Formats: sequence, structure tokens, C-alpha cells
Amino acid sequence: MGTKFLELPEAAALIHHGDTVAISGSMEMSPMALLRELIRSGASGLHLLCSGSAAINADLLIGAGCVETVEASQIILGEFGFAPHYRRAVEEGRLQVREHACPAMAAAIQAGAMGLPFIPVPGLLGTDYLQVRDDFRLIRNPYRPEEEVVVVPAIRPDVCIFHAYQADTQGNVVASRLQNNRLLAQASRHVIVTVEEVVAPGELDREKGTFIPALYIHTVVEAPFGAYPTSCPGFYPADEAHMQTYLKAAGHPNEFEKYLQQYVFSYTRHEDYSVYCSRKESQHEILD
Amino acid sequence: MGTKFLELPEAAALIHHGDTVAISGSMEMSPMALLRELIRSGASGLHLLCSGSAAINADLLIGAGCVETVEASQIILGEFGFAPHYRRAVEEGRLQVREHACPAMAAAIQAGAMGLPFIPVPGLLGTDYLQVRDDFRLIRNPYRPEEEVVVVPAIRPDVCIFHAYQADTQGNVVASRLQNNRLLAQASRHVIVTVEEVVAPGELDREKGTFIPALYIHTVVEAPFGAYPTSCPGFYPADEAHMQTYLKAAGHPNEFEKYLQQYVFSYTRHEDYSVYCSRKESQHEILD
Amino acid sequence: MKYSTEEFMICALARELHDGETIAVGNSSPVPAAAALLAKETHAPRAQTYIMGYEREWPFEGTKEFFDYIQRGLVDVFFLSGAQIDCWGNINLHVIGDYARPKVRLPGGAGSSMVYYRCKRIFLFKTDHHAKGFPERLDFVSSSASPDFRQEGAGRLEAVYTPLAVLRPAPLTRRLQLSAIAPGTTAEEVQGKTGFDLGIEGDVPRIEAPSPQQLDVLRSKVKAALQEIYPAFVKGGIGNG
Amino acid sequence: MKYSTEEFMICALARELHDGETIAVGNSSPVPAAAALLAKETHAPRAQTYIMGYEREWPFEGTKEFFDYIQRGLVDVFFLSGAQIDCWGNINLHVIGDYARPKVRLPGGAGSSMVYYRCKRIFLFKTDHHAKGFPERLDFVSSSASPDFRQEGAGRLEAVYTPLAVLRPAPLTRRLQLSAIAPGTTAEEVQGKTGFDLGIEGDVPRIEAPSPQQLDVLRSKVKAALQEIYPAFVKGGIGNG
Repeated sequence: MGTKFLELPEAAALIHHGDTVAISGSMEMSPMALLRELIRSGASGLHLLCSGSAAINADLLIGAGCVETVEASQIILGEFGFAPHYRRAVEEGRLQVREHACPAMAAAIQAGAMGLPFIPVPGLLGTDYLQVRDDFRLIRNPYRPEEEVVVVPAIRPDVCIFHAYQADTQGNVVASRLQNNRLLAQASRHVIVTVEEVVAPGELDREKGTFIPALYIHTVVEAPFGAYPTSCPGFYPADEAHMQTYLKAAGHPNEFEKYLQQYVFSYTRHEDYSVYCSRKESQHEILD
Repeated sequence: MGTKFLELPEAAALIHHGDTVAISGSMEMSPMALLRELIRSGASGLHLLCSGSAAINADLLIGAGCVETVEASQIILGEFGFAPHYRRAVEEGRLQVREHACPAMAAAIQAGAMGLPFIPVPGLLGTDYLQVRDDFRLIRNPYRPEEEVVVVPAIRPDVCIFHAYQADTQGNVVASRLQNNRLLAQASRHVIVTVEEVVAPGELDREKGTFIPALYIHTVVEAPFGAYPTSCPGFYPADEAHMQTYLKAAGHPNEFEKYLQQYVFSYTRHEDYSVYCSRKESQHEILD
Repeated sequence: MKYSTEEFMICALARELHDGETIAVGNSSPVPAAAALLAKETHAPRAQTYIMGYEREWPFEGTKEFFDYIQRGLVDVFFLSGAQIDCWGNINLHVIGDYARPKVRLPGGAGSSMVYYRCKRIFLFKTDHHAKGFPERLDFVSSSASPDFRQEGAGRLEAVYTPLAVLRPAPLTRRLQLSAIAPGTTAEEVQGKTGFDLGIEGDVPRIEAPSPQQLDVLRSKVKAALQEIYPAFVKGGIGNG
Repeated sequence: MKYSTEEFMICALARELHDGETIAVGNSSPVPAAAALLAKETHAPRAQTYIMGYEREWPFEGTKEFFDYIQRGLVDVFFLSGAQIDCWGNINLHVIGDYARPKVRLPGGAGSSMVYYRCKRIFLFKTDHHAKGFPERLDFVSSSASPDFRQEGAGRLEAVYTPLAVLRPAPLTRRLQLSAIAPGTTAEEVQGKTGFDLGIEGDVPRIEAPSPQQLDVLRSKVKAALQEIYPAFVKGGIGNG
């Protein structure tokens, strides 16, 4: 076994047409560099699973045509509002959505991590989730037969992707405390983590976040600015100006094609993109 | 809310006749100081729940007559063999046992921590657990109707007790990585932790074990040698000589009465016991 | 003192929060986040606040442990919104129109289908007040207010806050009624902008305006904290009156 | 070279373990712990070993994550014991005699009722070999060997190791048969000390004796590691021949 250290293109090549791909992140700590690489690699037919509330991570992949179905509890660009590609793709009937709820999804991932077939979840009774998810089942609570409980199937993604602060050279990782990555990594068959920096063993800043042992990590990619344009707390904020550019481009297919050319396809090497990001960063500081 | 820092007698007074009391620990990291205090306080009618394989922690409480029922997956004194009081009490029909299995109990505690009524567990099919636990139920897997799955009820102890390495003055704790204390604390209504030492905020040695935030800790007791005669890795080993004394005494009720007098009742202040332990320790070092 | 609509809602909502309560706020909820922080800095110093996205005061491992905490019944107050809210307080966060081919695809229900059932007191909020947002019937039920699905003492809808009004469930029927109105509006106007009958009888009291002390604390301490989570919201609505 | 019974069992069991396998050992299992460490230090350098109680090489959060790992089917080899083992490899770790009023109350089943179903290959071990320990019928089934409760490729009983013999399930019936015997014993003696029919036919091969290299590594590197987990066992059984 052992954790492998790869470059972005090699990591993206681990993801195949038809895979269920789980991603973490919102307008904070989304694994954007790897998602851009996936787009460059021509990924398609993905079953995207958004662990927790998602944002531009899901919206960009959907906009670039990589996604066949999406399972999510919420997709919204934080303070930048509705996710334009997600919204349009659903409204136009081009994207199949499997509705989930954040807590029920966390429980389903827990069940996946535990090797259980399903798990009961609180709430959901009386909602239309039960109308649109035929695999959210009502069963009788064996201990209170007068009570019905919703059960949901375990989630076991083929691959999961998240961005983290650090990895050490042994493959141990420190990730965001606001995401469920330790659990998601356990539930997933293959785990790819992009990190801001790789440090020597013993040098991990464990107080910064959730420690995840190398045992659960298959692939690490060193990708500085890997969450850009979403934020990586302690490293860089979300780029508001870029988000405005994104939103504007998302309004028109032609404009979005240009956006993809300019910000995704033209950067064949992530290093170049990092330079772009850091230049934006320093401008940001000057403007502030 | 906020974590309270108490002395052993005050902490023991939080536990009442009829309570379900969960304990962690085996021949390593058992909360012995608080258990001795419970015996001194005349505790009785406890429903003891052993989280993970238990040892002298359970056996001492049973021997002292504090326990009405015990729920456990295994009780054994490590390399010192069978737990004598547990064994005799069951063989003589004086103690009711609720059999559990380590993984199923961990899952049931997980369910308690999640506020779920029950949880499915792998295995157990074809075993006599299903004969002696009428609350281990077979249900149909809703996703594979040809398959039956065992479900167990969630565990939510009234109180849980464990010994940990450190607490900081805010009530954050670092506990053994070999026990499920973070989960157990979440599942329990009241959480009492004894610690080897209390340190300033920011001084916790997080790499030593499992970090548990003050949020989940109600009561902390500073109790050096609090795991003695079981081991506290990095602080002291298990005391083999004391265990031989214990085993010998456990063979005869009169001898055990003397043991309790000498090692439990005569130490009304834990400080005195600490002095006793440290003297034994230094002898140990000399003998080694 | 002048104040923005957001400030008005924040200060009114803050008054609903009690000292010593455990108050949690989900994402995309700047008004409740500000209300919780404001309450804590004014009349509820011993309140415990957990605000999603506010890492500095986040003791949980991921969102999972936060949901677990709620599921164990340990949170007193939570806030939810809805693109649509019906007369029972059921909410829709999923679609406007037909589910299969929606007119508007909304972001989704997030945690609402659980927290509404397990926190003790629930406040709904909506930053606009139009008849379309308060229909007779929802296009999709993202979370249900029905007492059928709740244990005693859990998931009680307390009130719905909008820029124009406060609606509260009637004691017996649990149907939403007009409870108070904002300065500058009338009960008739509110009814006109609500798609279901608000059961208006006689005079309706006014919602109390923000106090100078509230505005002062909101525009200083609370603003600073909120800045980290909702910079755009702060820029738009706090302390620019 | 002389060797103890424990050393004999450890070396024989170690030979069953393959390079690259993930091998896990539960508590109260010094012989398998030693076998796993020995295999890794000799012919299986790329084996991954997880030994309960061996904190230094324990990447899991508590025992919970360890069980989860097993439950996901990621462990290749596990070892279980039984106060009683029947001809199918079902085991009893609970009571001798009537459950309600047992003659002997045993420590309990620990994790056996799950790991037996979810690890790929299972070895049973027993440090003594008497007819009472191998009865026709168990007093309590702590874990079951039945293929009815297993998915393809999971929970396959490979062999039962004792100081006298190795028993293996017959290919079709899955009933335990005598597969090999220790030096100094005979098939008849083993059958005489076994409560069920061992299906002995013709010559039974001998279990290979520990090699000098095995004993050397066992008494140096493995002993040092084992010392931390099982000091009394090491004192009694390793390198005192």
C-alpha cells in the first residue's frame, strides 16, 4: 500500500467515466486545482457526490460538462448566490439530481465508513425527499413499533477528492475542521488529497485541523493555491473579483467557453496557475 | 455549561444508585482512582457498561458489590487471566450479564452519539447472542430483501468515566488512542474524566492521544496515578506485584475484605494513595 | 437612529434569544448569525453560539459532530429560511414549480430536514416578504413543521421573521398568524403580501425598533466577527445607515 | 535447536501468512501477535500488521475505527481462539455449561462475532488440545463459521492450530479434518484428544519445525516488540529453551 505522491495529471487519470466521485468544499477549501485538471483531462459521465454544502467546485464541473448526475444537499456560491450552471442544468432537465440532506448524508458516509448497508436518520418525515428518493425508506423502529424511521443507504464513493492544508512525506494529512474528510476518506475506495504544502514527518500542524492518517490516504498531490478561487484559511481568501468574472461568464455559454479557455485550458501546468494566483494575491494585498 | 473541576468525592457523588455507568479501560488506562472512590462512597445498584474489553476496573467494582448488572463484550485481566469476581458472581447467579460484542457496542455507542434509536451491525448471525439478547433484532435489509441484518439499540449511558493523560484548565482532554472515549463522551449524558495532570491552555500534548474538546466533558478530576494499578503509558506501567496481591485476595471473601480495607477504604484522600503508588513506583525502578 | 432592514431584523430576532441558551446557526444565514452574536454581546452573555463557517468557535469535528450534537437534542435554538413558507411553517428550499422541470432550481435543503425536528425552538426568517413566498401550498416540502413527527419539546416553531412582520403559530391550530408588524407598514399591507390568511383581528402591535445600544454593539463587535463569515453581507447591510 | 510449544506454534502460524497481506491481531492473542511480527520480519516484509494494544503502530482512532476498517473488508488475516471449537470451526468464548448458571464463565466474545465474518482468512488457535475443547456441540456459539452468513471471499476458515495439530476444513463439507501433526505425537493421539471425528485417512504429514532463522528472529526482534504488549508471555515462552 503506502500513499503515493503524484502530479495533478496522474491523479486526474485515476478518475474514470462513470465513477462516483465525492468532493468536499464550498467557497472554502474546494479542491479546485484537481477539478480544473479533471476538466482538462476531458472527464465525463461522473456521478458527483457533494459532501456537505457545495459551491463553485460542483458548479464548475457541471458547467464544463463533466457531470452526469449529482447527489447533493445544497449547492450555492456562498454570498455570491445561486450556482448558475447547476441551476440552469436542472431547470433545463439536463442534470439528474439525487437530493440528500446534510446530516443524513453525513450519516450515510458514516455507514459507508463502517461497512454497514444502511443507517437510520432523524427527521425527513413528512418531506418530499421521500417522494423523490425511492431509496430513502421508511421502516418501523423495532424498539418502538408505533414509530417510523427513515433509513438511507450507505455511501461508498469510488473516489473522493478534497483539498487539505498539509501532508507530511509519509502521507499523513491535516484537513479542514469544517469538513467531514476523515470520515469521507474511510468511506471511499480511493482517496486523493491536494495539499497546500508537504512537510517533513513530525512537522504537521495538527492544531490547524483534522488529522487524517496515511492509512486512509491513497494519493497526495502537492498543489499550492489548490483551492483557488475558493479560500484556504491561513493561506489565502476567496477571490471575490474572480468570482464576479465567473458569474458573468456563467451567464452565456460563449462567455463561459472563453472563461474555460482562459482559466482552465490555458494552464497546462498547475505551477503556471499558481503564479497567476499569487500575482492576483499580491494585487489583492495592494488593493486592500 | 463549562467543564467543572472537582475532587474525587464530589465527582463520585454525581453517580447514583441505578445509574448506567460506562467505563473505559482494561489493564491499561482504567479510571481506578474514581472507581475506588465510588466504592468508598458506598455506590450500589449500578448498571455497569464496559466500553471495550474490561479488566480489574469492572472486576473490582463487582467484587465490592457495587454492580447490579454488567453489559460487556469481554472482561479479562489481560495476561493475569480470568477476572475472578466477575467469573464467580456470574457462576453463582448473582450478576446479570448483558452480552455485547466489541464492534457492535462501538456501533451502538456511535448511534447514541448520533441520537439514533438503533444501528445495524455486521456479523452476529448464527450466534447465541441472538438467544440471550432479546433486543438484538433481526431485520430485513431494505435494499437486499433476501438478506437479514442484526440491529442493536443505541447506547446512551447516564454517566461515563475514563482516565486520560491530560486536561487543560478549559476542560479539553487528551485521552488514550486505544479507547473510544471521544465517541463515548458524546453518547453519555454526563462525562467524568480523571487525568494524570492539568496543564495550561495550549499546553496539551495532542500527539499523545485523542483530543476531546471541553464541549463533551462535564467534570474533570486531577488524579495522578489515577489508573493505578493498571498502566498509564508514558507515566507508569501496570503493577504486576499488586495484581498478584489482588488475585490472591480475590480467592477468598475474607481476604478480599482485607484487600478493600487496605487498598481502598484506608485511603480517604487520593493524595495519600498517590504517595503509596509513587513509593511502589520507585521501588519498582530500583528492582528493575 | 437610522437603521437598515437587515439591522432591524437582526435586532428584533436577537430579542427572542434567551440567556444561557445554546444557539446554532447554519450556513447562508447572516441575519441569524448576527442576531445570535448580538444577543450574546448584550442581554444573553451566557448563551453558547455555534455558527457554521465560524471556525474560531467551532469545537466539532467536521459538520458531522455538529449534526450529531443537534440530533442528541442539545441545541435550544436554530434558524431556517425558505424560498416558500406555508401557513404551517413548512418550508421549501428545493424548487419553484414542478420538481422534474422546475421554473427555479433552488440550492437545496441543507440540514433543514433534521434540525427543524431536533432543536428545541425554531425561528424562520425571510429577507423579503411577497405573496409568492408565502403560498397556500408548497411546490416541495423540504422540511415539515408537523407535530406528528416530533417528540415533546422538540422542533417547536416560534415565529417567522420578515422585514415587514412577525408571524406566530396560533396556540391550538399551530397555523401562522400575524403577531406584529414593522414600523411603516400596516396589517393590511402584510396580508396583501401573504398568500395565506393571517387571521388578523383588531390591532396588531408594532415590532420594537432597534435600541441605540443594540445598534452600537451590532455595528462594532458583532460586525467585526461577522466580517469573517459574511463580508459581502456586512458591506451591504450593517452600519451604513 | 530446542524450542518451546509457544515458539513451535508461532513459527508454524507465521508460515501461513503471505507477503503483502494486511494482518490484524486482537487482544489476548500473544501467539498470533508473535506470528504476525515474525512473518513480517522474515518472509513477508511488505505485510501490514495491526496488533491491538500495540499503540506504536496503531493508526486508528480507538478500536472503533479498527473495527470499521475490518468491517469494510480491508483486513486479510485475523486470528481467533475458543474455549470450545466444534467440527465446523464455530467457537465458544462465553460459558462452559448452562448459560444461565454456567460451570465456567469465560471472558466473552470480544470482537469475534464480527471479525470472523469480515476478514478474508481466519485462523483459529488454541494453546491446549483436549477433547473437552473440541466438543461435538458448543455450549454457546460466540461466533459462527457458517458460509450462510458470509459474502463470497470473506470469513474463510483456513485452519485450526494447536500444540499437537493443524486441522483444516474439508474442501466440500467444510468439516474440520486432521491436516498435520506436531513432532512427537500421532494421529491417534490427536483423535483421542478431540471430541469430534477428524476423518483421518492414511498418513498425516508432520508440521514443519521452526527453522533456526525463525527462532533467531523470534528471540531477538520479535521478542523485543512483543515485550511491550505481552511481558508475561514473553517471560514464559520465548527464548528460554
